[in-house]
Amino acid sequence: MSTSRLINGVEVASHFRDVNHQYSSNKEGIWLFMVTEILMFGGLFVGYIIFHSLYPEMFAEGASYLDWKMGFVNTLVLIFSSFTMALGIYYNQVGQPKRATWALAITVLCGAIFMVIKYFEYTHKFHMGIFPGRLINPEMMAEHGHPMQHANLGMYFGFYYCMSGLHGIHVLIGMGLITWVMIRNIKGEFNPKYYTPIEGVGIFWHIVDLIWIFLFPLLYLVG
Amino acid sequence: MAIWTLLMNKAMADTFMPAQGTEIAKSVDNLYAFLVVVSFISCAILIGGMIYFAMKYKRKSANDKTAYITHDTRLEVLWSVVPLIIFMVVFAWGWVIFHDMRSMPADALEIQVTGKQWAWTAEYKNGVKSVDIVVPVNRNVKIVLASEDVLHSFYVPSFRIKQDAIPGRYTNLWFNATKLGEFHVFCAEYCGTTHSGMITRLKVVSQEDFDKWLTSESEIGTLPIAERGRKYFQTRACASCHNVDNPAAKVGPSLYQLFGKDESVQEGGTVKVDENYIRESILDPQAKHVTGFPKPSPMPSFQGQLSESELAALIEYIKDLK
Amino acid sequence: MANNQSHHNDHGAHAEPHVTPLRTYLNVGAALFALTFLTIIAHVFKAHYLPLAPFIAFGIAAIKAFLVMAWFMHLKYDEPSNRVIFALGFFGLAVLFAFCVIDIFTRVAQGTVL
Amino acid sequence: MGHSSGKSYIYEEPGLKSWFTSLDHKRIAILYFVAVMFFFLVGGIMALLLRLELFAPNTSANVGQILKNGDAYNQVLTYHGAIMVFMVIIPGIPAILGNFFLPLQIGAKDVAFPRLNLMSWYVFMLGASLAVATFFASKIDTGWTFYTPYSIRTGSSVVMMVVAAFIMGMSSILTGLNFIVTVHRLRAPGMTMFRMPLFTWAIYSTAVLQVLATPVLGITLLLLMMERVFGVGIFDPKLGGDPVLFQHFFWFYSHPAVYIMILPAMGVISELITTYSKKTIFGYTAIALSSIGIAAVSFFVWGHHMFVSGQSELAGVLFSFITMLVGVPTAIKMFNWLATLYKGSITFSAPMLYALGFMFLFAIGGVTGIILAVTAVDVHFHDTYFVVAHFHYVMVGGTLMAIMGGFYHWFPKMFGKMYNELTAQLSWVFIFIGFNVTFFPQFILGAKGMPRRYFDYIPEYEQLNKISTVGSWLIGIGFLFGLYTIIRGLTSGAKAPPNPWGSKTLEWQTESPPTMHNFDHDPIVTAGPYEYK
Repeated sequence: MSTSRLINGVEVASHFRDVNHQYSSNKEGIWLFMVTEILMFGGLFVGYIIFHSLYPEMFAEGASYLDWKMGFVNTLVLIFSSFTMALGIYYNQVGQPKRATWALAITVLCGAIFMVIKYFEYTHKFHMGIFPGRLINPEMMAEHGHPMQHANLGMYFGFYYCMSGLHGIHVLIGMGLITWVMIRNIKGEFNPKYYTPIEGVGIFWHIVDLIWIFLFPLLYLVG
Repeated sequence: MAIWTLLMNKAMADTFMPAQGTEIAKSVDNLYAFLVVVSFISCAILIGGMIYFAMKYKRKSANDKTAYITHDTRLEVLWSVVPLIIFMVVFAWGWVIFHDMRSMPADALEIQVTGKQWAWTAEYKNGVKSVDIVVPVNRNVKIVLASEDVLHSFYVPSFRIKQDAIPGRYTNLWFNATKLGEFHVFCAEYCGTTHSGMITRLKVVSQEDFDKWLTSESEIGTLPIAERGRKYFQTRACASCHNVDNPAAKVGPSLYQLFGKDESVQEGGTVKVDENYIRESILDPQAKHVTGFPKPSPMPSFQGQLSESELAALIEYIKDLK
Repeated sequence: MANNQSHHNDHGAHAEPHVTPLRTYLNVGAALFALTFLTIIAHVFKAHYLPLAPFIAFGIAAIKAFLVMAWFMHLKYDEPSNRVIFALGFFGLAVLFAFCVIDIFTRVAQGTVL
Repeated sequence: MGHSSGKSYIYEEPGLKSWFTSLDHKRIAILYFVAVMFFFLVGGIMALLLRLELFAPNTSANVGQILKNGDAYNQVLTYHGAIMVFMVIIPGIPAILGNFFLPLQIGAKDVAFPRLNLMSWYVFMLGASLAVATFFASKIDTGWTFYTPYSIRTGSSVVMMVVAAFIMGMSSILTGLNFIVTVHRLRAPGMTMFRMPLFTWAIYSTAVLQVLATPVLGITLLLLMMERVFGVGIFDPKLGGDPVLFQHFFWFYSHPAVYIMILPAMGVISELITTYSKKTIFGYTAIALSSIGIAAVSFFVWGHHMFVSGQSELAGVLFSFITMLVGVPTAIKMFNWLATLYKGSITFSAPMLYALGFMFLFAIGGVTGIILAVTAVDVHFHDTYFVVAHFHYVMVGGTLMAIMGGFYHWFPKMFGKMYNELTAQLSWVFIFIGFNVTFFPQFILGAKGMPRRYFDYIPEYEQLNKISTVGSWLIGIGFLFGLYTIIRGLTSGAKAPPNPWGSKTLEWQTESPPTMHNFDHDPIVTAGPYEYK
């Protein structure tokens, strides 16, 4: 049964001995959760690499429809957001919650910019008839001057949409979580002794960044 | 030891295993016999020991003194290493036979076998298509497997061989039948409604009979049209869902004495079973559904898979079912 | 698992959070930006060293990932057990990858590779 | 022990609502218990239906078809498998007994994340409800393995079922995560890793598997869903994909899942054997480490489900080799239990009968597992009734026996009441005999070549199938006795003392049932768990 008491101004659940005990337990839980994220995305990576080596030309054709400049900008945006996320934790650690709030706000904003760029990438492809899997539309592609050259091109875009889509969902979830800790931060719930939720959300956000760091060369560059 | 496994093998093959149709079946059974004996001994030690201890050290009073034994490294090493050695032996033994199973002989007679929900079709080099798989005795036969729809698995229990048929790719297996006779071919990979009915015969005949059979099959074009229809009815596995000699329904309606009747259909009204209705039902099974049968119909469409002359022969055959 | 076992009942000795100086974050951020530019430069000139291109692209990505993990995610200062846990994820992935590859690239239509 | 200051966890807070919002690990365990019991009943009835259908071949004149057609059979088969795997055996021991006793055994007040614990129950119920809902939408017929491309083509509500399995997977991850942190961080003072009871060790190893394997199932199921909705083509040969890759992904989870099912059972057996022979466990360290060993090796063996799937020979041989290595820690456990009986003081109360029954059945399940791991032999046995018999010997003869045994063992602790020994033993007799009558003939059926998932069979298999079906009725009767025992125990069982069996582990050193806070005074541990000196 979980009740809690205050130790050094921090609420500590009764089954933990002290603040640090609670902190380190929570942190381990967060890391274990991150492991599941890595393994889930990993399945997609494994599939991608295998089919890439089975059908290199088809994957090259698919990658040629991707604009690396968009991916490049998005990489910078996401790296910057990771940086501001780290600052969000830092400013809480050193007791400057106002600055932390700003850092978190910028992080959410970067997430939004990332999604907007993704939106343009997606709609551009839809416009050209490039849909995932069997929905891909060769006639529309031909009309736009890009006749499809490999029969199973849909599979490349199956991977493309699944990977970037699942990543996009994580960005959205991350933005929601950051907004949540930002509001709690504005309410003054965090202090240098207690900021575990921000740190947890931060680790999640860095995972999102980490995955993109690999997705970018995988989808855009290694055609 | 060798003699003993041989004896075991014989005893087992007669009681617990299907007939041994190949040399590989015998070597598999040898290994299996060894495994059964070893398993039996280990179970006897474990279960026998358990029962013995349970009886001997049965609680006599609430204050029984028990021995305080925490561990014994020598014993524990013993029962780690001994099983490990046994495991390695059976692994290596299994590998040797497995390797043999997976190494396709170069001189084999090649037969293309295609799985389709829910029948196997064999196709020979000279173009003969057959539901029964007929092979000559004492000759290496290689089966090249393909599937038209979902996973199937080509399984001949008497030959101790099995291989999945995968759509979009060829897989293969080989055997050298040493026994004349008929053997079952099962589908061992779940494939839907009539998975359990996807059974065909594998006939092992003498080389002479095989050649005769192959020639007569290839002369099918000269047969009367309804006779040809009967052949196609078999090769297309229509019989796995439709009865032809009695009016009982299987998966689909019986075709016995069907021609010329009126059938009420779920789409409304009745339909007269004539040439065009049969044609439509073969090419587009979802067009009309006779009352009392599932909708959508589980029957696959044969659009583009039958030539006009094959279709005509089938219809002629169905007409003749009286 | 061995590493985790040494961790019982420590009263948070390792758990005291470490505060990374702002300077470090700036350096790491700058390095990540620089490496991203490097990726692009390498990509533009990849015609000159084509077979190596994927290795370079992923090599740079791996360095970036390391920077993010070590400093942004604080793994450098975290408890060793958490590092082991996170590494387990990548290890599991490597196993999945390795065996799938072993199967798919040793399939042959005829005979056997063994 | 003395009188407790607080009320038992059952009465601490009244009202049904307090149960559904409780963060107490013991109450959440009871929530799981009720849910799992229900699903077990449903899955069990389906099993009886399947066996009834197989009583005679469909051509048989006097016994007609029980199920309407092949489709109906395949659907019942799928739900039987999916329910028993995802909703009964996987959550069975960890979520019920693990939730209740893991914190107690290590002297903790609760699991590390009580809220997450409650959430995992709700997530589980959400997934389970969705899975049950498919039954009323369009019954799925893919088998619990969802093999492509059949699962892509079939016209049933696969997407919904896949989402359900994904959600239940999340629940399993949350439970595992919680237990890992609990074991790492919440042990009482003096409770070193190597003083933990073996049940806790087993649950801990299981938790590692749950966290590491389940995410891959998650992505596999998501991709299958995408395959049906968009036809992304990764597993669909028509679009250039590889159905065998699906099997790799699927079994990467589902083989470790087999150990998610059996490891906790082994943990239960270690507890039962020591308690009811009043003797310290033989080779504590070896058993503890073998749990971790089995968990670790289980990640490298999944391809033994695929020897004839079109996997390459090299992969098959590698997987076969590594599979042999799993046999070693399993053998160690079996022999160590056997050695524990030596010079003990053995009573044959119901839990011990289940433990001995486990050893009997698991020995057979184990050796047949080795037989199946031998490549050449498996070519013949793969996908036959031999496999069906083997995994039922492990899953039912192993896990279910352990669940029942563990449940009777801890019944006094969980509910503060004693069960009726006579009906519990009667239940065991029927289940044990019925089980062997049902499943032993299936080994022979498999050896004779009868493939699994068959709605109908050729006449030569009839005799053995008949015996098997009769056996299933005995099992059914056995479980009815079990149900009666539980209900009788709950309604009119005698009050249980704190430690009726004279067990040494920590959960017995507190009230029956425990108070909300588990222990009146935080325990300090000074010795190992099985000091029967």
